[in-house]
Formats: sequence, C-alpha cells, structure tokens
Amino acid sequence: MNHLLPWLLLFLPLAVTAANQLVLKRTGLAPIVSVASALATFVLAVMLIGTEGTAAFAWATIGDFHLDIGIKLDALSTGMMLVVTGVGLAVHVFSLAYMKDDEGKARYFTGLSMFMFSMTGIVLADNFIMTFIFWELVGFSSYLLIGHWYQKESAADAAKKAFITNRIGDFGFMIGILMLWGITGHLTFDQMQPGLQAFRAANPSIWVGVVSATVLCIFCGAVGKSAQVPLHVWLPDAMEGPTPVSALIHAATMVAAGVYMLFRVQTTLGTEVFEQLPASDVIAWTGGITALLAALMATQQDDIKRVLAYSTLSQLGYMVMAVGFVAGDAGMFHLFTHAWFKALLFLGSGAVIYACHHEQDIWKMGGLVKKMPLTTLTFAAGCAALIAVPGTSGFFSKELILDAAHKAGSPLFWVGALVAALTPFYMTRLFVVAFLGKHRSENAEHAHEVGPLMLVPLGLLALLALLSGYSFLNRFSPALPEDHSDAIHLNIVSGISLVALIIGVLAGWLLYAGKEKDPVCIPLLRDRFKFDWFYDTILIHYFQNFLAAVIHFFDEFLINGLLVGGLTRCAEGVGNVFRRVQSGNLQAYAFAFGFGVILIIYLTVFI
Amino acid sequence: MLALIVFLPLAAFLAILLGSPARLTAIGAAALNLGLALYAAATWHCPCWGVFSVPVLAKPAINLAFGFPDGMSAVMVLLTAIVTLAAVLSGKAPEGRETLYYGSSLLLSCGALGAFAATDMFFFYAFHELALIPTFLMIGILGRGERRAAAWKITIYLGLGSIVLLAGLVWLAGLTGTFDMSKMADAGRIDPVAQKGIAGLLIVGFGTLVSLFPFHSWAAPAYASAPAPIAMLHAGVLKKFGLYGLLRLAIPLVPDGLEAWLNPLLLLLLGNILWVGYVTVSQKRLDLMLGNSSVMHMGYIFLAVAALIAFPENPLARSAAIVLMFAHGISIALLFGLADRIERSTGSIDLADLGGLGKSAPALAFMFGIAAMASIGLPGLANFAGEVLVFLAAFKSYDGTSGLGPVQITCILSIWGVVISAVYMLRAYRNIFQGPAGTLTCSAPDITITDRIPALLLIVVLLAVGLYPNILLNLLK
Amino acid sequence: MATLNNYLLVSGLLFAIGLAGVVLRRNIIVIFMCLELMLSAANLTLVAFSRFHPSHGLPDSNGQVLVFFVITVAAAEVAVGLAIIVALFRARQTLRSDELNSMKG
Amino acid sequence: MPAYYLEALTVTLGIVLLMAEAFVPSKAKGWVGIAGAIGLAGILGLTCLAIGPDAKPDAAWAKWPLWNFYTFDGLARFYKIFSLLCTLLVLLMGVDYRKVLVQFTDHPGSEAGTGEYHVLPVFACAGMMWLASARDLAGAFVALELVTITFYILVSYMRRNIGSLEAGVKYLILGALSTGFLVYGIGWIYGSTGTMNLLEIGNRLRESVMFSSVPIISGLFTIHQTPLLFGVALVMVGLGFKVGAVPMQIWIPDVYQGAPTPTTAFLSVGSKAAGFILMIRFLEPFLASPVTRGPVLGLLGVLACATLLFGNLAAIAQTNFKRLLAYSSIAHAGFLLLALAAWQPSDSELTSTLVVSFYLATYLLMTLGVFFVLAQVRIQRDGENITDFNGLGTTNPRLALALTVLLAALAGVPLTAGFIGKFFVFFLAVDSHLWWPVGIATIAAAAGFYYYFKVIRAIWWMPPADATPISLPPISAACIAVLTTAVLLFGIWPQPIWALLR
Repeated sequence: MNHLLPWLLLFLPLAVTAANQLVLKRTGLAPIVSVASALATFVLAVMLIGTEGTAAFAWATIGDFHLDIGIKLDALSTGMMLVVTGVGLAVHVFSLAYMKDDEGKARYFTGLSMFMFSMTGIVLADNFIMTFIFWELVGFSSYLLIGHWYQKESAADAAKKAFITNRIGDFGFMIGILMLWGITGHLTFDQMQPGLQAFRAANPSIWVGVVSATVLCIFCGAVGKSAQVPLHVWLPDAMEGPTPVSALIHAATMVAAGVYMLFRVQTTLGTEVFEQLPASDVIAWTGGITALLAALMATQQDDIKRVLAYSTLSQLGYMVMAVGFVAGDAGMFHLFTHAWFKALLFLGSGAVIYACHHEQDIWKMGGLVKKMPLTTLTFAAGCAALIAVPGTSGFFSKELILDAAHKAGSPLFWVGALVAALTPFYMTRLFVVAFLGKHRSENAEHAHEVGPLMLVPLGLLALLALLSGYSFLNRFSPALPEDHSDAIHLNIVSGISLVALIIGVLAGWLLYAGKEKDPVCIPLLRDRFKFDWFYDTILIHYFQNFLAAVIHFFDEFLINGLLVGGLTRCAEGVGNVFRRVQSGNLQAYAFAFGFGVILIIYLTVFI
Repeated sequence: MLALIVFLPLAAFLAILLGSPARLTAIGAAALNLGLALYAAATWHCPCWGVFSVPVLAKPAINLAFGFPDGMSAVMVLLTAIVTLAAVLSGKAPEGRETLYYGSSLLLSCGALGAFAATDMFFFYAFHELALIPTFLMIGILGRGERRAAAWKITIYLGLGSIVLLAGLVWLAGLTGTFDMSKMADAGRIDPVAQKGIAGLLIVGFGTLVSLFPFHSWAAPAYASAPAPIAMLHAGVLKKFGLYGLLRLAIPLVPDGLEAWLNPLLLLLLGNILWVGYVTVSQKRLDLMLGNSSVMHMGYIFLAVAALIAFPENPLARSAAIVLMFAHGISIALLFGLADRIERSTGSIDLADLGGLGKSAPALAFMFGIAAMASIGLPGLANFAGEVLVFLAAFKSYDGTSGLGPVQITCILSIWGVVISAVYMLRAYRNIFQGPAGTLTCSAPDITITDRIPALLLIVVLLAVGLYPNILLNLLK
Repeated sequence: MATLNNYLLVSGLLFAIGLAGVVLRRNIIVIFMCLELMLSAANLTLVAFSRFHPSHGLPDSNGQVLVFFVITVAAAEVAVGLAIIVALFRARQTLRSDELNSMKG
Repeated sequence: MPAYYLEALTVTLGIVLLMAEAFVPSKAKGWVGIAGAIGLAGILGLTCLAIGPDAKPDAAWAKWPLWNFYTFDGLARFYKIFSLLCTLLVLLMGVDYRKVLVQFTDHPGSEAGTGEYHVLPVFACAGMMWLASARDLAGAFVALELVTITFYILVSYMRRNIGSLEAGVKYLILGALSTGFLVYGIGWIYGSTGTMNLLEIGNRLRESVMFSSVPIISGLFTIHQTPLLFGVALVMVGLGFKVGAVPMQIWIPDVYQGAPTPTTAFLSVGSKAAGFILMIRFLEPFLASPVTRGPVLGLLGVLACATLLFGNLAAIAQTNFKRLLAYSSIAHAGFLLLALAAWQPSDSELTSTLVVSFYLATYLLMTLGVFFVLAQVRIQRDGENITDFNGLGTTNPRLALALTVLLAALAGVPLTAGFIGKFFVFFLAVDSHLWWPVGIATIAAAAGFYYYFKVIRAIWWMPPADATPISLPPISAACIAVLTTAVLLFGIWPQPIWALLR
C-alpha cells in the first residue's frame, strides 16, 4: 500500500482545522478550505478502495511498551471511509448554502473539519487506544457542533448532555479496552485473536464469562456513541445543532461508529467466539428494544428533525441487533445504505427548515410539495428507502437483518417486524403532514425552492438512497453478507415485511391525510417514555446533585470540621489544661514543684 | 550549571529587593530560566549536570548538591520553568506591591526548582519549605475573599504535613546513614517493620502536601483565595513535590512498607477521585471548583503510584505518573490563570452570575475551553496521555485468569471520575461562556494580547505533549 | 553514739519541714526562712557524710568546703532576697504570697 | 594564655565597670552597657588564645590543682564564647531598653540608679563561663549561684513595677527552693561516691562496673545505687529548674513575662545554656556507667516528652508575645532534653553534646533576635501582646521580614538555623529508637509551627492598629540585621558552628 495516501487522508482535515482556527477564520476562506479538504479526502477515499495494509508510528513509548497511531486498511475501513467522506462532502457542500449567513461560519467549518479528522481516525484505527482517542475526539467535535449556537440555552445544554452521556458510555468502553488488553495482551486488532485463543485454551471454564464481561464493557461505548437505550437521550437533543451537522454526525457517521466498532471487535475476536458469548444476546436485545422504543417515540414527535432523530435511533437499533445476531455484515450493510438515505432525509429536512425560516414543527408546514417540488422528490426517495419499499436500498439491507433475526429464531424477529411497520407509519405521517395538504403557517406559505448548492447534494444522495442496494454500488459497502444478492425474493421474511410496510403506510395515510392537527395523542410516547424526565429529575437533580451536596456537606462537616477542627480544638484544650497549672499562685507553684520532685525521684530511683 | 537554574530566580528576587524593576526582572529571569531548563531537559544525560556539589556540613555529610538522577527531575524542572514564566507573565500586581508580588513568585519558583533538582535529602526538603513561605504570605496578604482563613488553613496543614514528612525522612536518613539520595539505596534493604513506619509517615506527609484525601481541605480555599501566579505555581508545580518525593524516595527505598499500605492508599485515592469529585460537582464558584478539581486529579497520579507499588517492575506506571504530573501542572496553571482573567474581565467568579461570555470574549472562551478539555482528559491534550497510561499501568498485571485485583477495581472506579470531571467542567463552561449574555458579561472585555502570551505558552505545551507524548517520554529515557 | 543514718534522718526531716513550710505558709518572709532551713538540712547531710567518710583518718574536707560555700551563698541570697521582698512590700503593702498573681495562664 | 584568665578578666571587667559607674558622674548610663559590650568583645577575642594544661604541659600553671575542678576543652571554649556573645548582645539590648527601665526605678525619668543593670550581666557571664569548665560539683554550685543570684536582681530590677517585683519574688522563692534540692542532691552524691569531682565519680563508677551487683564495691568504697540515684534525681531537679524542664518549668512563664525584656532574653538564652552545659557535664559520668544509664535516660525521656508537650500545647492559646516566648523557651528545652535522652556518647558521629550545643547556638541567634524586636515594640507600642505586632508588615516591612525569618527559624522552617537544630534532634532520637518521644516531638513541632505562625499572621495579614512605623535605633537595627543574617547563613551553611564545636 502507498504509505502517503492514508496518512494524508487522516491528517489533512487536522491540518485544515489548525489552519482555519489559527489563520483563516478571520479571512472568510475557512469554508472554502474545509470543503476543498472534504473533496480531497473523498477522492483519497475513493483511491484507497480495495487497498489493504497497515502502517503505524509509536505515539507513546515506554521501554518495550508502546502505544501506536496506526492505520489499518481493509475492505471494512475503506468502505467506511467512503461513507464518511461521501456524506461528509455532501454535507460540506450543503452547509455552504445553509450556513451562508451565520456569523460563526468559520467556527462551524473548523468544527466540521475537526469532525472529519476524528471520524477518519476511528475508521482507520488499527488499535483500541487509537480508536478510543478518536472516539473521544468525535464526541468533542459533536459537542462543538451541537453547541454551535451556544447562546441558545437549549443548544448549550444539549451539547453538554451529549458529551456527558457519551462519557458514561466511554467509562465502560475504557474498562473493556483495559480488560481486553489484559486478556489478549495486545491492543492492536491484528494481534488480538491469537491472544484470545491462548486465553481460551488456558481457561476453558471461565473464558466465556470473562470475555462476555469484557465485550459488554466495550459495548457500553457503542451504547453511548450509537445512542442505544438507555443512553439514547442525547441524540434527539443533539438536533439543536445545525441541520447539516445532524445529517453528518447524528445520522450517517458518528452514531454509526458504535456499530462499526462493534463489528470491528467481532471480526477481530472472531465471529465463532461471539456465537458462544451470552453477551451477544444482550447486544441483540439492546438493539431490538432501542429499535422498538425509538420507533414508538417517533410516532408522536412534531419536530421534523426529532422524528428523524428517533428514526435514526430505531435504525441504529436494527444494526446493533444485527451485530448481536453475529450478523454484523448485515448491520454494516444497513449502516452503508442508512448513511445515504438518512443523510438525505436530514439534508432534506434542512432544506425545508431553511426554506421555512427555521420552522421545525411539521404541523406548521404543509403543502410544501407545491413550493419546493425537487426537495420533496428527493425527500420522498429518502422516505422510500427508509421504509424499505422493495427495490430501494433500505429494503435490501433491512431484509438481511430481519433474515438474520429469523434465522436465529429469536422473538426479536417479531420486534423487528413491528418496527418495520412502525417506520412506514411515522414516515408517512411526517411526509403527509409536512409536504402534502395545505400550508398551515406564514413561513410555509412563503417557502420556495432552495438553491443548487443544496439541491445537488440532495439529488446525489437521493440516487444513492435508491440505488446503493444494488450490486454495482453495494460492493463498496464496508461489509456485505456473502450470500447476498440484489434480487427480490419472496419468502416468509420479505412477506412479513411487505405486509408491515403496507399496514404502516395505510395507517399513516388514513390517520393523517388532510388533518390540521395531530388526531392522536399518547402522552407516554410524547414524553419519550419519561426517560429524560427520569434522568433529569431523578438521576441528575435528585441523585447526583443531592449526592454531591451531601458529600460536600460531609466534607465540610466531617473532614474539615470534626477531624481537623476537632484535632485543633483537642490540642488547644490540652494546652488550656496545661495553662491552668500556671495559676500565678506561688504556693501552687511550690506545691507543683514538690510534686514534680517526688515524681522525678520516683522515676529515677524506683523504676 | 544546574545551580544556575535554581538560583537564577533567587538572584532576580534579590535584584528586585535592591530596586530593579520588578515585573521586567521577573519576566526576564523566568524566560531565561525556561531557555536553560529546555536545554537542561534535552541534555540531562550529560554528566556535566551532575557535578555541582558544595559541602555544607562535613559530618554527617550534607551537601548543597544538584543533579539529574533521572529524567523525572529534568521534566519537573522543565515544568517549573514553564509555569513560572506563565505565572509571572500573567500576574498583575496590585499598585505598590510589585516587589512582594513578583518577588514571592520568584522565591516560590526557586524553592520548587531546588526541591526537584536537589540530590541531597536535606535540601530536597528544605527547598520545598522555602517555597511554602511565600505561598502562605502571598495568600494572606494579597489574596481575595476569605484570604486570612484560607491562608491560615494552608499554613497549618502544610506545616503539619511537612513535619510528619520530616519525621519520615529523618528516620529514612537514620537507617540508611546518608543524606545523599542517590546513595541511600546502597545501604541495603531496610527492615520491613521500619519500612512500614517510614512508608506510613511518608504517605501522610507527602500526601498532605499533595492534598491526598482526607488531608485535602486546605487546597480549594487556598487556591480560591491565592493571587493567580501563586495559585498557578503552587497547584501546578509545588504540589507535585509530594508525588515527586514518593517516586524519588519512597518507592525505591521502602517498597515493602508501601505495599503494606497499598489498600489504605487505594481507598484514600478513591476518596480523592470520587468523594472530592462530587464535592467539586456541588461547587458554585469557579475558583473553588478548580481548586477541588485539582485535588481530585491528584487521585489519578496516586493511582499511578499505587500501580507502581503493587507491580514493582512497572515502568509504565512511573512514566504515567510523570506525564500526568506534568500535564496536570500545565493545565491547572492555565485554568487558574484564565479564571483570574475571567474575574478581572467580569468582576465575578460566581457561576450563577456569569453566562454568555463566549460572545464578548471569544478568545478567552477558546482558551478556557482548551484548558477545560485538557482537564477532563480529552485526547490530543497532555492530560489524556497521562490518564490513559495510568489506567494501562493499573491493568498491567491483569490477565483475566485471576479476577480483578484491588488496583484494577480502584482503577475502574477511578475511571468513573472521568465522567464526574466532565460533569463539573462542562457545567462550568456552560454557565460561564454559553447561554445568553448577562449584565456582567455582555460588555466584558476579551483577554488582551499580552495576556494571551502566557496562556498560549501553556496551550502549546499541552497540545505538543498531547498530540505526541513521546516528546515528553523521550526525555525520560 | 549517733550513726550516719541518724544524721541523715534528722537532716531529711529538716529538709522536709523546710519544704512543707515553703508549700504551706503564706508569708513570704516565712517561706524564705523555710528555704534557709532546707539549705541547713543539706549542710547537715554534707557534714554528716564528710564526717563518716574519713580519708586518712580525717573527715573528708570536700563536703565541709561545700558547706562553707553554701553558707556564703545563702547569705548572699538572703541579702538580695530580703531587698526584693522589702521592695515588694513597699510597692504592694503586703507579703502574702497568694496575692502575687497578676500574671497567670 | 591559661583559660581561667577569661573568667578573671570578666570579673575584673565587671568590677571596673561597677566602680566606674559609681564614680564617673553622668546622667545617661548607656555608656556603661556599651563599655561592657566592648570589654566582653575583647574577652571574646581572647578566647581564641586561651589554652588548657594539655596544650602547654610544661608551664607552671599547668600543674596547678586548679585543673582538678576546672577543665578547658572544645566544649568549654564553645560555651564560653556562647556566654560572652549572649551577654554582649543582652548588654546592647539593655542600652536601648533604658527608656523603659527609667520609668520604673526609684527616680522615674532619671537614669540614676540604673547603672548596675548594665554591669550585673557581666558577673552572670563570669558564672556561666565557669560553669562551662566546671568539673567539680562544689565549684559548679558556686558558679551556678553566682548566675542565679545575679538574676534575682536583674529580674526584679524595675522596682516600681509590680510585674517585675512579682516575677522577682517568684524567681527568688522557687530558685532558692531548687538550690536547696541541688545542694541536698550534691550531698547525697557526695555521700554515695565520696567525691564531688565529676571525673572521679566517673572513674569510680567505671571501676565499679566490674562488680556490677548492688551495692557496688569500688576500690575502697561502697557505692549504693539507691542513694546515688536519689542524689542524681535531686540534682536533676535543680538543673531542670534552670533549663525549664517540666515539672520544674513552673516559674518560667510568670518570670519571663514580668522581668525586663533584656533580662528575659538573658534568662531564656544564657541561663538555659548554663543549665544545659552543667547538665551535660554532670550527666556524662552517669551516662557512661551502665548501672546508672538506664534510669537517667528514662528520666530524661520522660522529662523531654512532658516538656515538649507542655511547652508547645500551652503556648497555642497565648496572646502575650513575651509569655508566648516563655512557653517557647520551655518547648525548646524539650527538644534539647530529647537530644540528651537520645544519648550518643562521644565516640559516635553525631553526639548528643554536639547537637545540644548546636541547637543552643542557633537558639541564641533566633531568640535574641526576636527579643530585640520585642524590646522595641515594647518601647514604641507600650505593649507586648501579639496584637501589638499587627500590620508590622505594612508599617515596617524590613523589620517584619526579619522577624518573620526569626520566627520561622524558631518554628523550624528549613534553610534557617532553627531547622538544622531540630533536624539533628529528630535524627538522634530516631537513631536511638525513641519512638514515643519522636511522636510527641512531631506533635510538638507541629504545634510550635502553629503558634509561631500565629505571630507571622498578625505581622502580615492583620491591619495595623497604629500607623506610625516602628523605627529602630541603630544598635538594635544592627543587631537584628546581624542575627537574622546569621540565622539564614547558618541555616544553609552550618559548618562554622560545627567546626567550632569539634
């Protein structure tokens, strides 16, 4: 492999970040430079397709031990790079128009470049510490971009929430990395499997438990980053960021990094290992539950981006579930297709929001099909892919996951089927309410079609959304089940999913066509199953803050007051007793003196 | 040559006493010293650094001797020089108190340099104490808020800690029969019972100086009240003396004794990380929060020390401790320096009063953001390198077969501290720089160009070590 | 004939009486006299030891020399002491020891 | 020059000064003190010429029987220098202290009748110098009484001042009491060993080791252990009184507080040092003998612990600075006793004698320095409370700096002379495995740190009550400067004192 290109791919965005921050932010060149770098990385990613190899340099060396920054190129990473840079390029271009009037434009593009650097690092990493490093860095970039409009309370809070929630996941991730290091003796992916085999051979009785625990710890990282229940709460809030950011980070790439990482672990440790681990069931169930709960919550959201955010959660749940069924390649394929169509949907919603003067409530839109037909068309393509209309990319990938669930004979298959019905339901609701019917607000009335800088990315992504399931495109997917073909077979799985699709669409259409306001109101779903309430009120407000206050009190009272103050007072008290002896009375002195003499004589003579 | 580095601040201090312009002299001396320290750190292997030695007492032999027994001293000297320059640059003396202000900063610097460079135990201890005196005085005289109470507290705590430490050191010197730290190991293995006693005294003594739980109550109020350069120098540099001492003396000389105290030490360092971590969460003022956070982060360095105690042949732990000491020194100095800027700019340090400062002071927001991120261990900044090495060091002996040992369990619990520090740091950043601007912040001036220099100096160091830790690790070879 | 122990007993008693006087009496002059009594007791001890440890057939002179010194010193002490006590009486118009307590603690 | 010339010269100086003071008509008496100081400085210069009989065995004087109860070795020379230096500084302090003195004498406002105050220390000095050479209990007793009786006068010198008189009477009664015990104790030792010569006592005890059952037969003589120890205990009572060991410390706070400040300084340095040198000389034979070593060391250990605890803890709550210094002087006595309790005989590298002497030398520098400042504060602020030092850092920063250094030295902060002394005491105690006393000494040092820094806190952190700066007269200023510099210098480079001792 050519050594220069991958390093360039990794460090070009960093250089651009630095240049933007240090020099270019005052000149107005920052956006252009960032877009150019996105283009360049996309070209590099395309050039690297099909190459394999590794390269590394020591980042921290202590004696024989060293932590490396290394690059591992294989089908998985190059394919993932294509997704990252492809969506990245589209989003960069789209942002040029979307953020045109924003005064923090330079900061925004700096953040985007920073994100591209971090994401590239995760994808190319050849060892766990490097993964962790960039894992944290994407979190940081995401923090920057969610909080782009930092003067808005909600944006600032959302950014903080995203970072901290991810940190909680990383808590487990770090432990998992450390344990895996202990078990296999290595941090580099390529060297782990022999270590694991040796461990397995040496500890036939306990290895399942230990490795399961380790994998679950690592999975915690994915739960945080890929926003699985119960750490999913940050992702809907993250919609406070600019919409292109949502498209790039919170739909297509960063949130998928959890799945990518899990799949990397799975291939590294060996799929047959995973088949024996009870941890796999936990992963699958977590994914399934997330998919279901998120889909349910999506049905009752009014904010266009939040609907999409919950949809993202739900689809990520699918992918995680696939990994849990040791069908990570199916998950990766879904990741690949999902990246395109979800980015498309987000950018489409961005175009809508932009056109409606930052109106995000779907009930205040309506009739947009007439105002902005091209956007509507692309959005419809995205919808079709998401709800898995046969022939679209989403159909092929989702089918594979359901297939895997079916093969495993798990009840999760029915959960997946339910989600497959819910997805068309809420997407139909969204489409019908936002694009069809009459416009229901000033903003929607004055909306007009967006410019070419936005439309071109939308169009390209729409093509990919529809076509990326076919073999001329899906061979670029990071991973693909070997027996996959792009023909549509009718079997029990596809039958059930077709039925689900039809039920969902029909229900959505019947319920929402022509409605002025939401005819259904399920408080539990609107309150997002009270997760946020539970975290904010119970965990943060009552538990964490109360705990902190109590500990603070004890710190002041016990340690500072009793221990330290007590010791001081004790010393002073003894001193005051001593001072009592110095009464000033000569007789008492003489008496004390005499007493002392007796004591001394006793001590000297009789002891 | 090394003596030159140590005594240059002292010479500048005397020059200031004799009437030389205080700020200029201090900056000049600090800058010159940084140059020398850089050179020294790069070439510490050269035997020329180890020759300075003046006998002050013939029998028992005590020498005023400086040298680099290993890279750790060189790194600490470098850290001191960097923070000193940043501290004197960012200091702003009250009218008419320049002499005191800059003089004591220089004296503090001299003490710290002497302590890290001394090879004789007597001066190792003595220089540290020399540095404490200006700390106490400055907090009491030029501090703010509850300065008297805070100064009194730090005086008493550190005074008592030093005396406990002295008892341990004297015991050690008595058993080894020499004050030369490099020759102490030649005396042979110390009796285990004595080791246990010495180790206990050293842990409490050094621990108090490093604000080991539960001897930490002095730190937060003192740093909150201290003038910026003193807070920077003490929290950044001088506090590390205790850890340096543990690594330099305790670990090589009383390993068995330390091992006997391992489990209590693990509990105490968890106290630092979790207990003080939550204390930090409930702070309402930035300065107190930073003070507590500095206490909390000491726990991680203690974790490295504990890992070194538990697994003696663990070069990872030693390097981790040094990297983290260095990184924490730089980052906390940066935080204290910038907190002072925030207060100067807005007139308040209370988290509830501030908000939206990022709009009117973007450069300040950027720099503080970097400092905050460094403090919560973001990769790319030096602290992360230290922390990750600490965690790896703690898992050094874990192989999966035999469950998690106490060190690993402590490490796992400590990692939760990473979450805690994100909670309070981001909350502070959120409350100060984000959200809508308030009356105090809407027209607050941004950090001036001259004030940016010290902050940038520290940021560059943080980034350099963070992006490529081998810069620092190569110095340790 | 009186033995060494008899002398030592008497001198010990004298010493104890002196000490008791110092501890119990309130008048400074009396206390001072008791102190002299103690010195005399010590002198008696010295002389007794000197007498009962003859060297070359004569009482050992060391002890006796010290006795003379003690007497001299005691005289000087009395001279100075009485002067101070007189000054105190002039200033305070009292010689009660328990009234001397302006400094304590 | 035979060493005893030094004492003779000192006494002569005293007499000449006394005569001159009486017959030279002058209103101001400052010159007496200055003349005395100059004279003492001359004698101080002569100490380097002084030699003992070993240096010149052929000389006629070397064969005198005087050398049976007078010795001249390095230690003696050191303590003679010490006494001379201390007295010299006290005389100088007295010169500036006249302003207070004249308020409380028979003719208020006039210096008539204050001249003796500047002469008497010279006589006390002669006594101390003799003590440094004492080798015979009788001689030691007389020298000690010369010191003590002089102090009776010095303490109560302000005869219109109730405090001074009260202090004088208390010192007189308790001092005389301790003298009684001392003589009685000497009597018993004499009775048990048959001699008052310390060298001879040592010899007899050493010979008696061969028959180490009780009673011990030594040559012609039977040594009964019990009466011997009884005597030793009583003598220790007398000496403990001098050095301020608990429970014989009882007089110290009141007397120190009431006495004129230069006298307090003299008491706290000179008298204490005299007590310690005599204690060293006296204990040497008993510590050399295995029969008596155990009980004596035990006694010293207990005394050290009690003294350390009492002195330091009782000092914490003091508000009067002079009284605080009194407790501090007890506290330092505790450290010195600890060094003795950790007895290392003369063939070891670091002997207790050396450490005690070194400690006393540093103690002289710091304590006298502090007393110089205190005297000026007393004169100019008319008070001796810690609050009278408030804000000294703003009104006179240089004086404040000096006082800070001195107090830090007393507290034992490194790079000051005070630290090295404490350091060696700890070193000795640890070497001798005196764990309990070391623990107590640690607590004591911590408490000491606390109360000395209380004064530093007042100096720097408190606002001044009186904005007029304290101005230093030249003599005091020079002395404070020299002493502070010495404290710092010897803190970094203690070798000169060490060299003097060896």
